[in-house]
Amino acid sequence: MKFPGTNCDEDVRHVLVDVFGLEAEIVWYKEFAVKQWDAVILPGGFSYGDWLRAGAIAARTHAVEELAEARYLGIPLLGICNGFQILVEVGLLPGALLYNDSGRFVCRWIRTVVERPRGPWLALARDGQELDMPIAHAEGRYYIDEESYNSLLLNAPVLRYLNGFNPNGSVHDIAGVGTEDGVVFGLMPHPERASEELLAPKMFSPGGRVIFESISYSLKRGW
Amino acid sequence: MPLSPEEINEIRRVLGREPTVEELAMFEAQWSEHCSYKSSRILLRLLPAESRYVVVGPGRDAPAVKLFKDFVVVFKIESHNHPSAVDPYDGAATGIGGIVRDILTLGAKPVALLDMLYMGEPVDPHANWLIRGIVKGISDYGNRIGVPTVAGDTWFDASFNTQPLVNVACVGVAPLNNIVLGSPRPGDLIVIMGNATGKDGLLGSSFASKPLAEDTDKEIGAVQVGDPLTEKLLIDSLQILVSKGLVKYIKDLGGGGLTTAISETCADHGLGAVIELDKMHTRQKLVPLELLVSESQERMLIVVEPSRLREVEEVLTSYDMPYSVIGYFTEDGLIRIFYKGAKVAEVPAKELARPRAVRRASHPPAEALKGLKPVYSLPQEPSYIESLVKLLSSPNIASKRWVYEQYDHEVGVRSVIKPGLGDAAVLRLLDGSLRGFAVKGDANPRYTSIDPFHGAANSVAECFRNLVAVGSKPIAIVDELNAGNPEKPDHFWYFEMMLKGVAWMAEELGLPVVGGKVSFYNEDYRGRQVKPTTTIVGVGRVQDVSKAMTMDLKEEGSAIAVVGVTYPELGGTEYLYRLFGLEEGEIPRPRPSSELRNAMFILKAVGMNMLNAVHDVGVGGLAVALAEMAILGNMGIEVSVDRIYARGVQRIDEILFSETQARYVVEVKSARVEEFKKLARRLGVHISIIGNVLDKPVFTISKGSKYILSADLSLLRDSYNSLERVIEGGV
Amino acid sequence: MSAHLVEVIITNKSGVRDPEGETIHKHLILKKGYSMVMGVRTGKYLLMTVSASSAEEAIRVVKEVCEKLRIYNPIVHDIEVRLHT
Amino acid sequence: MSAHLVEVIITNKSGVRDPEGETIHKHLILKKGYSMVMGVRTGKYLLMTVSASSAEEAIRVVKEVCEKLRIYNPIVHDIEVRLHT
Ligand SMILES: Nc1ncnc2c1ncn2[C@@H]1O[C@H](COP(=O)(O)OP(=O)(O)O)[C@@H](O)[C@H]1O
Ligand SMILES: [Mg+2]
Repeated sequence: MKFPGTNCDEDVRHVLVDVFGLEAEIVWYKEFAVKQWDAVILPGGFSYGDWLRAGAIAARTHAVEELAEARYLGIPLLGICNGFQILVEVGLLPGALLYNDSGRFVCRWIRTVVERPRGPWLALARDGQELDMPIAHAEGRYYIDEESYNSLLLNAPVLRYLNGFNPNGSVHDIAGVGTEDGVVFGLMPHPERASEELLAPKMFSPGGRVIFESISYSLKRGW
Repeated sequence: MPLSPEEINEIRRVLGREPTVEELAMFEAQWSEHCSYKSSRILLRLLPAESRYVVVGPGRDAPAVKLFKDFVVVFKIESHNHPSAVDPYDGAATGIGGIVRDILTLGAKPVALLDMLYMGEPVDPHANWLIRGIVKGISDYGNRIGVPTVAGDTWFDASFNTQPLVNVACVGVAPLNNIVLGSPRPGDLIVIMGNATGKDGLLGSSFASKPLAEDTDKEIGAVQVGDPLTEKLLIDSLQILVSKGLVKYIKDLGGGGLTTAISETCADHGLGAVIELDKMHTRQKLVPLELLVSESQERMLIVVEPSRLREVEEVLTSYDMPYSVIGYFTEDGLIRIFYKGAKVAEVPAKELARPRAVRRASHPPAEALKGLKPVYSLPQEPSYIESLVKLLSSPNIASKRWVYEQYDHEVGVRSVIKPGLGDAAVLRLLDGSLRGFAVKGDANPRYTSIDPFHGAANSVAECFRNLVAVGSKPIAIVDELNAGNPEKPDHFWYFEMMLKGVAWMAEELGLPVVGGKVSFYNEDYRGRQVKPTTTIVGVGRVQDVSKAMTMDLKEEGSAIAVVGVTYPELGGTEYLYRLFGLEEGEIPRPRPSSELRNAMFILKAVGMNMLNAVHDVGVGGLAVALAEMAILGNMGIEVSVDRIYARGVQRIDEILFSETQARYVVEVKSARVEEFKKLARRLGVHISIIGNVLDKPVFTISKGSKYILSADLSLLRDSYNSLERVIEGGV
Repeated sequence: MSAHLVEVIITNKSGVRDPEGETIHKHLILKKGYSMVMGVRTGKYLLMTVSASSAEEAIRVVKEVCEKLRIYNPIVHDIEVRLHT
Repeated sequence: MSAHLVEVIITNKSGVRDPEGETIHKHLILKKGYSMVMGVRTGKYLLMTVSASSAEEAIRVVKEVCEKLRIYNPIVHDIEVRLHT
């Protein structure tokens, strides 16, 4: 799903189509209709310039409001970076994403670890598997109050920055969170930038692959 | 800059009558230095611009060069020095916006940005504020439009404390058959798309064509706020219009606004135009004069055949892109401007677009002699470790991570070699092949201020070497000449010498200068010029991006070799400045034939897969190059100075810190050393195998049987990573 | 109907950190010796021009806009809506 | 000495564009039908706690801090410094 200012749409399509052989299309938000799709990805970028708050304006569009229906139908939803910010803003995922601790945009490779993988996006990931990916964001500091954390995330799939890799001050080192069934998942790192060996710097490996392999596997098995 | 009395007479002659106020404003905007190149045009003809790869040379908004037989790169450089001095955040941001729109004019897809920043010292509070603002401006704009900022150059010097140089470049790619090379024809429609025109940016070009006013507060009209969201929509909707073949010709509205866009398009194609100003979509009520010269950002002019207008409108509407159809082209070469039915201007396009060139007086100031002064009596050599640590922590050498991590350098999934690890960035085309290109920008303000001719030549050579070091074949460059006041002969001399230096070296290296930009009046309100600076951005061809080279050491036991001869050339070096406070002396000599020979050798060795790492030797000399390779690879080294091939040196610091050109340091796979030597002999290249890579974190240099420098890698790394501390904690 | 200027101020809730404010305070203000400044909080400011029959009505509209369109995020933000004077 | 709360509001000067405000207005507020909102301008908000002998003194200090430390850019921005009530 593409909004004014989305800029990772072509990257995600490249990875889905050219790297993993799936069928995928970029859909302009005005033309989006839930029922046509087996799975929906909200890619990264700066929808509406990140103005007001990252994801805040896109979250109020008709297209995103329709996603509540996708949720109802059990259609897998993935939000990457700005897509994650949108899912959080519209309330499909818990918490909030605040300005980085450093006050600056930051783009670098980091290492994360998966906990309680489950659902279509993490079907093939192992519990405790380490995933390397780059981040690139200014508003990625995940925030959730303790009570919600305990009630919503202790049993849900989460992605955490490995010790020493938290780039933004997120609470509990959270890099990504899902619904308890894992059908909706959102993360700040960019799996599409970490799906080809060629793009991974020497000390890192392309950790985003498992997400696309998982959705491919899940869809083929008729998710 | 207001028109001179001679220019006003010239206008009367052209029109055969008194000009209207609108006509005067049009001439003033178009004949400004920024738009017309009147002071530089004659000299710019010295630059070699031809090669068999050039598809579109200088003259259009951006040049196009064949990267492969079916693919072109479109790239261009731009400065936003004056706006960035008064409003660093928006000034730098709108610089990015402007350069991207140049690339859009050929219908190419922008895939990379570069920023070459020459700024004040981080410890100076005002300079520090400028530094943060400039980098944040580039970050916020570049990131939002989804074009990765993949490379650049950063330099800090007190002469830029109040007037920084903000040079930005953009690279676009397109299949050869897709670029928009058509010509407008009489009857074709003129459509303006993008932001509504407003009072913002009235006469920005004339602002850039004069010195900074002491009271910059009055320059409010020159303050422009970037709107990256609209820019992104421009990029996206133009890609669609181009892919559907709906536009014949594209031009950006930059300096000089509508006037420049119309007059240049008409003049280039022998056409005239009829424009109805009241059709323009505007942000507020504007008088005709304002509509003609406003430089509101994020606007483009497209030329559409009447029969395709409806399809164009559909695309623009679906992208929420405001537009207006404001007129059409005619055959007669006259630009006629109407406002609510009344004619407000009628001007011949050719004469408006091309004012008479001015020959400026030029002579060297006495200060220029400092570049001829040999460095013959230096104090005793300080300790080598102290020198190395001081150099690595010099903001000019230290890692620029604080800068480039603020930029999204990965969006587009093309960035194979990202900032920090290679001498140039390497991007793939993403067309299903492994083909790609390398790109880098370079300057050395100290060299060009001491010796503008040789300094500028060295900028070309350094850019060339950086492209070679990653394993690419350089194919073309663009240049940005940042100079002082052209009306002052001793400022203009620097400009003239820099330009001649670029022309000479480009010719020698066989690199066409396919485009460029000139920025004058880079002086503070007291009339002191900043260090005159020549920035070069070059593009190289990469056949297989998976074989591109980085500079980090990789394998224990492999050999370290220096390629090229070292001369005692300490004049103008970072060493001389950081250790002794001197900025003088003969700067390192440009050595074009060695550059060519050594580059050929490196490219062969890379092609034969002999090397693990390549790094060119630049600012800081050999010792710094070695340290960077060790720090980035997190591996130690053990080398000896005895074996370094050098001529005429008397002191060890001349070996370690000389910035002699045409040199590289390489890591040779241990099993390939003999082949490597043989290749060097065959190509007549001087190489010296000087030591080995270790797997423990120590950095040692010996002479004879003695260590002359031995350090823990962590100490060197700490110095190399000091820039963030200096900028964030410096105030 | 007349035009009213209504201010909206969005700040982080007291439990939610404000690194920007901390940085301005610590790295800029205190470093320059202004120790009488004891703390800095940052926020976002919006000024809306509203056509309404009265000031109260204008404020009511803005409050509604803020709630319904999530101009602020109640999970992390406090909001203040008031007439500009 | 007592603690005073001083507000600083930094907005673009009236001649200078504000794409953020324009976007919020056009793509959020008008799209959701609140056409009585005629315009939105955005700005930055700072709330400083200042220890000073009087409110006037606190305001003077904050004004000085904003000027001297370039908290805003006088070429682009308007600034308003006032007591928080
Ligand atoms: N302003 C900048 N923006 C982006 N990247 C930068 C900038 N300055 C330096 N870099 C990157 O940092 C690395 C080192 O740059 P530099 O010191 O200029 O190398 P060299 O000495 O080989 O020219 C390169 O990858 C370069 O592209
Ligand atoms: Mg280099």
